[in-house]
Amino acid sequence: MSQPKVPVWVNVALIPFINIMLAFLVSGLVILAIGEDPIEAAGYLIYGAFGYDEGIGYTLYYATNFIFTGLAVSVAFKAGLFNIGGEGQAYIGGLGVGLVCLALDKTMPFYVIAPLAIIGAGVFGAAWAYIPAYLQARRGSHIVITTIMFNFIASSLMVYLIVNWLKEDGRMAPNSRTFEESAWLPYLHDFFLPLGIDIGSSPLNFAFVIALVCCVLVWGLIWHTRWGYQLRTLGTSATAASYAGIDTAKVTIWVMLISGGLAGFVGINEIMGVNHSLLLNFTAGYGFAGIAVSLMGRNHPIGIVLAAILFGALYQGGAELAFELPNITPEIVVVIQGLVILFSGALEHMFKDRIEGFFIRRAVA
Amino acid sequence: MFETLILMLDATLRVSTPLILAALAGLYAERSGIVDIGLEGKILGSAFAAAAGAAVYGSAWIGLCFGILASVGLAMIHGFACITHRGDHIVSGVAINTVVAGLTVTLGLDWFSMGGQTPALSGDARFTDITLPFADALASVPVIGQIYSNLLSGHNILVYLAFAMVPVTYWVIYKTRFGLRLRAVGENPQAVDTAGISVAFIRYRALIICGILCGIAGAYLSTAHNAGFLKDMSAGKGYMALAALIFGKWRPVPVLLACLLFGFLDAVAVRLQGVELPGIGEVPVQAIEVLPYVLTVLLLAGFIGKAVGPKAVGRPYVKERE
Amino acid sequence: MTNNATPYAIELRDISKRFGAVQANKDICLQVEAGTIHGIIGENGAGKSTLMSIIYGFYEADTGYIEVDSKRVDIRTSQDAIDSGIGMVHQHFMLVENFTVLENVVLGAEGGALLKQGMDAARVELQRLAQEYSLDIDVDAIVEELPVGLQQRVEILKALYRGARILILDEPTGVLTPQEADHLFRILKALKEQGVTVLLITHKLREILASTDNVSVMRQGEMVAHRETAKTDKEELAELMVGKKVRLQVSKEVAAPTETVLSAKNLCFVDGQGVERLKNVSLDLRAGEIVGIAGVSGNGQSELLNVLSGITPMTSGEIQFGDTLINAKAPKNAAQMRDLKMAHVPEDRHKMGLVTGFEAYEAAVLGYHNSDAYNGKVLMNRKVMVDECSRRMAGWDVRPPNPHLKTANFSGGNQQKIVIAREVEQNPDVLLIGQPTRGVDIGAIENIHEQIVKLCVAGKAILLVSVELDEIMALSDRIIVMFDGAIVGELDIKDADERTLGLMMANAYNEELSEQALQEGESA
Amino acid sequence: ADIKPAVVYDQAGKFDKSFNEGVYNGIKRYTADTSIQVREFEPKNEAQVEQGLRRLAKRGYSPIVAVGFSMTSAVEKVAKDFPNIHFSIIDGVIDLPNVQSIVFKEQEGSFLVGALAAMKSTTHTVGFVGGMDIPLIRRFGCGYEQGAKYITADATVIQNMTGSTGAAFNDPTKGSELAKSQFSQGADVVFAAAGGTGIGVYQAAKDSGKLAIGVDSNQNHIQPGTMLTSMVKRVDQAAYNAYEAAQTGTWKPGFMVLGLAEGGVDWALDDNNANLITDDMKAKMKDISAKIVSGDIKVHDYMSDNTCNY
Ligand SMILES: Nc1ncnc2c1ncn2[C@@H]1O[C@H](COP(=O)(O)OP(=O)(O)OP(=O)(O)O)[C@@H](O)[C@H]1O
Ligand SMILES: Nc1ncnc2c1ncn2[C@@H]1O[C@H](COP(=O)(O)OP(=O)(O)OP(=O)(O)O)[C@@H](O)[C@H]1O
Ligand SMILES: [Mg+2]
Ligand SMILES: [Mg+2]
Repeated sequence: MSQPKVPVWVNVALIPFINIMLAFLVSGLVILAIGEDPIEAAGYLIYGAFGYDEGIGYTLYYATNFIFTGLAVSVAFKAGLFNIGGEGQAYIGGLGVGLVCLALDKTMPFYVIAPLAIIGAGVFGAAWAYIPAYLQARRGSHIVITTIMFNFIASSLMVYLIVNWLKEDGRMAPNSRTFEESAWLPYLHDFFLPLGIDIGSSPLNFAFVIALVCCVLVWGLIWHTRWGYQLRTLGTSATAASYAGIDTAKVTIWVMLISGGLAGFVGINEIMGVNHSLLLNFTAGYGFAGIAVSLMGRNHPIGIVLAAILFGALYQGGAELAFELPNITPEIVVVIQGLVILFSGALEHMFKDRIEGFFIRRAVA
Repeated sequence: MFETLILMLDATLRVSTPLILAALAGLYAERSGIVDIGLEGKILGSAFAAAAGAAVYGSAWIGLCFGILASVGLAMIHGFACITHRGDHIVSGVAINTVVAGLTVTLGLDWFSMGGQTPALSGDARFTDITLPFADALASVPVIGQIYSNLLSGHNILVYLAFAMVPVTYWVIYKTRFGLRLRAVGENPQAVDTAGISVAFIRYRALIICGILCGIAGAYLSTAHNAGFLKDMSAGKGYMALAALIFGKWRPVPVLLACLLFGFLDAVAVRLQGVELPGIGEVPVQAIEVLPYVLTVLLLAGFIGKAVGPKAVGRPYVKERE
Repeated sequence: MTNNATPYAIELRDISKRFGAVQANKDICLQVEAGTIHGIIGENGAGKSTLMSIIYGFYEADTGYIEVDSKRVDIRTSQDAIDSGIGMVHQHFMLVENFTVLENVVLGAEGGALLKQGMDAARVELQRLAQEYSLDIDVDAIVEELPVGLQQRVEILKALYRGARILILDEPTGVLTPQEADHLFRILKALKEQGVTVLLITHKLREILASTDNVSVMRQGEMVAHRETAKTDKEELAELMVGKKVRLQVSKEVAAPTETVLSAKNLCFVDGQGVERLKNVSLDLRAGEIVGIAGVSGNGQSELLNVLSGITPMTSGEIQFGDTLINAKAPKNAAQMRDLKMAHVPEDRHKMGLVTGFEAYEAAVLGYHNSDAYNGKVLMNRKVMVDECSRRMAGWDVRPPNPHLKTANFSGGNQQKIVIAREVEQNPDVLLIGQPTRGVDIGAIENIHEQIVKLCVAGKAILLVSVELDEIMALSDRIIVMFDGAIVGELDIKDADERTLGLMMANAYNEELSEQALQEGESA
Repeated sequence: ADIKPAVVYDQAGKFDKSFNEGVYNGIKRYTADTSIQVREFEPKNEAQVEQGLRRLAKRGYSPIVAVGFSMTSAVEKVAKDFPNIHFSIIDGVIDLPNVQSIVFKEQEGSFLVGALAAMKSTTHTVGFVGGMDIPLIRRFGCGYEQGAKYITADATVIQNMTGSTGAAFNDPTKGSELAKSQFSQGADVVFAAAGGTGIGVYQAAKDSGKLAIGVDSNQNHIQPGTMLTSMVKRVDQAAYNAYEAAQTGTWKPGFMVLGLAEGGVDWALDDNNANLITDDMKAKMKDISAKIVSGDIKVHDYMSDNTCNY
């Protein structure tokens, strides 16, 4: 019996659209409840995110983080693993970047530091994912719980390291010293200005390009290599994987290494691209937002880029909104983010089943 | 030395109270097969609602009711997603935590214009400490009297409630019809369904209990332990309760012990800040802070015992595949 | 109870049920006389379990209604069914494994908000039932520690404890030895004498003929015939079941096996729970023969296949495969075994043989995905995979021949062909085949059987595992019987008959032999 | 002149009951006095600090008051890009021609409240609960200790820091636990220099019947009867002055160090704590104040050498 098929656009476009609209609708109600006009709010939000060069720059800068964490969550998800530890992996990834920059910025030129810092981000992020991955693969401990625990451990570790070892003497804020410019990732506006293109001054930097490259690499990896084949097999059926002679423990571990590495790349954007020093809490929830991004983006790199831009727009537009309407805090964006996770993740079947049912019935009739 | 110990244990009781409540809440949920990573969000939501209610109506009890209502409401959203719509439990929990983190601040700012905080509570708007009978009279009796009057007496009612919930939970889980069904539904929901019992109804009831307990935990934070709501005031307590739940292997008494251990570590960490220990030197507070998480990971990895949860936990109960 | 206006205990009227695109039951009508044993037969997937689950309130019918004792009843939940005196023993047991027998029995019938009284009362009642129907059991035993036969007993007790007057048994003998099955049928007879109506679902014609009063036949979701058991026979029922005349025998030459290609010695396997699943299993496979493994499912056959194919590492023992020696110290995983030219058609194609989310061409390289043929330096060569898949689909008559269709969307037989084609086309020396025709419709069965025979003729060594004795007997040259993880007997096909195999499967053959010898000695 | 003033609070938000709220009060007062609206911005993360500053600068807001040391690097960057906009940073030091850096001699105010605490203490033990463990907060602690010892030479001063991150300024639960632990060690007056964490300290003091000292703003009203006094740091005044100076054209860049003499720090006496303070104490305080202003009492600044050796 071949089953009647649901048109592709339903799954790829219609259902995510309905979910996000629902999230917006409920957020609109919240805004209404606090006595502001949702339409006006949406106007500020859209203007802030896309209305001017600098705004777009900020949107894409935030999107860079979301691409990294979104990819991180989705790579693991493709292999059937829920990596909820992106936050901690990003944090430790930033440590990797920071250590490389602090060690080399005085002595080495940019083209030596940059690749090493990128490797540092990946290796540190991956290392932080390795332990939960190892424990899941070899000792059967549940990766969701262990990665949550590792988020807390990462945050304590970073406090300890930064406060006790890396903080610059005499500085109040718990930051390392600011890196020399040789360890700064170029801003895109600095890159474009000599070409006669003014894109406004924003933190958007070269990490965005790295993020896009990662998307292509992840896409190729998942759908066009034997490793991708193995991880997709494992993600759909663990028994089929062991039948196929796939070393599931090994796949689990390296998938988590890739996932952790991708999350760690947030450090490139934040530490090397924007803050130019190692500081506390620069991950600011991007790791958790990665869950929403990968859900929205249906675990496909293109979807993830789009979802990341959407979330970047929410962050940037949300700041603009809070700036224009002081009654609204930027936390409204966190509410929207949560609602997106709720509707397109937890409640995905609510509409999906009905809509698909509708199309199946139409196909049958 | 003995007095210090008493005071440390006294602090332990205060700090572990929300953990105990939340971990027991998680116990009901997970024993029924629902993973509840949203404990954190429920605590936070209830802390906010309780403080808001107490601030507006000037009564801690009214605040408590608000807190419980908010928390049960969140639990019902979790149920709606996970039970009715077979959603992923983890995703639903993350969603709830995220929404609450944003919503409490947004509403708080609008209602109280204090940057997301609630007004400071005082008087009847807070749960105040209760002195047990004869506590003052016995205070001078060495050891026993000190334990009684300094350690056991002088907590607010929610602390006693939390500890009372442990035997109550034990009784409910192991000695009642509801408990039998609850345990069964977390192990094999099909068996329960074919025995003529509604899986969904049991799970919803478990989540309501979970909501109530988290509600009390949240109200404790904002109206008893503290005097008002602060943004993100749950500060990971929900996750730590989850860790305690696993550490206690989903059984009431071991869970209590795990909570006390974690609470004790917290109380120690507060007091060890910057203190030189003889022979060890200064222990970084962070090292003590992470101990509960590290211990739980070690347990999960099977290095100290083995944690095996209810068999059907986290798996949506699907009767008909469409 | 009203006096018997009609003698029917239960009547179904126009019951229909659809799961998504599958019409599992269509306009089903059925009348079951009170106090009889009524059989329902049908192939895998005919809709038997679905229908029974509707009676038991587990599923709700889309249309139609049910009458119990001539009164229309509204059964929406299992509780409604229980209230109407219906009990059911499910195909897959519905027991809470880490509960005691007593807890399982009282679950849902606790008799009060507190457990104590209910449990005490149940203890007494279970004792009574045990005596009445010879259903002895230790009520304080933990269910997962009981053998399957006893677990089934718990299910029956559960139903009786709830006062079931109508008892549904869904394929109760699938997990039992013929001798255990006989015991079950004796119990059913006793129940019938007490006035209980029994609905017995199976696809084993033998059991139907031996123990039922009436029989109904289902095919593809429809009820196609009702017969009085006494007035029908095996051939008629088989034909009704599959809708055409079936040839129960495969035409097969006597094998001419040549050299030994695989030889396993003292294989042992202990699972994660510390249970010994394989006990000193030794066997040889020779080129050009089919060796059948018979046994009730769950007696180590799956583990044997998994160990031989490298999916699970053995605990001890060794396998000599061609020039390679494999043992616990030098294990080979499934991929390495494939490299040594071993192919494996797994028992469960959904969970193992295929990845249901993959397109056919992807599933068609499962296990061989690392082979140079499908890979460039870094990327996989999609074109090669698709072309090869198309070619195989044409050769094996897979329908529809679309390499881009999701594997989930092929029918069972076609899925099985995709799996068998994949394994066979690698030209292996040894082929392990588990349950080749499970869930496959009859047309495809013939086809698959022919292909297996062809391979044997082509000189492959084939190990066939099946719970269908008929299949084993039709295909094998040699039959090995497994019980409780060990080999308990081996027969050449010309010495094999159902009775002997049945006794061996229950590990009762040797006892019977010695008993016979004893009797003979006495009489002499 | 017409000015477009603005303020950027730090991440604790303008209702932290102490530091930011002090600035907020100054701004409220300024708006009430001049009916000039001040544009306020509360950032939620690192990136938004800089973004907010930039946005305000772009729209021509000046002067922009930045609240707190954590804003230093962001202000530095943005000030470089907008040389025509005036920035005033409180508690931070930036050497740029368009930035005014306002810092306080917290040690002097802390000395005063330390002295008062010691006068009030019956156990000769007083406590100090700091927020985040940074030199700035140690400066409070050091001054406090010095003040206490000035009155009672053998006084015990128990010092605890809440933590080592920004969160330490907003953790009342921990504040209350620390206070309780200090009470159990005999302290009967506790000074909290810990932002929002102080709320928990004051609550604990009230619950245990001890005394507490507030910080930054006048916090005497939070727990009347429990609050012995507050070490006021006139950040409100600093903000007020910055706007006022800009309005009158007298705003100038450079460092401003506000001590007791300049009215930048003080101890608070109002109705809420009047009956805790005897006339004798008042007189003594007055005397100490005068001595500090005159230089007879030299209060050690922790940050001058990162030690508390006086
Ligand atoms: N819960 C379900 N969701 C979707 N489809 C189902 C479900 N249960 C059964 N089916 C489908 O309905 C059809 C009838 O299945 P059913 O289990 O009733 O067959 P059966 O006769 O009991 O077969 P078997 O002999 O294998 O037990 C099959 O095609 C099956 O795949
Ligand atoms: N240097 C000054 N320049 C202008 N006005 C001043 C100055 N010092 C005090 N004032 C005025 O005197 C009034 C009383 O000052 P006081 O210290 O009581 O402030 P307050 O309203 O209690 O603030 P807070 O709540 O921060 O303590 C203030 O409202 C202020 O307008
Ligand atoms: Mg069936
Ligand atoms: Mg005042």
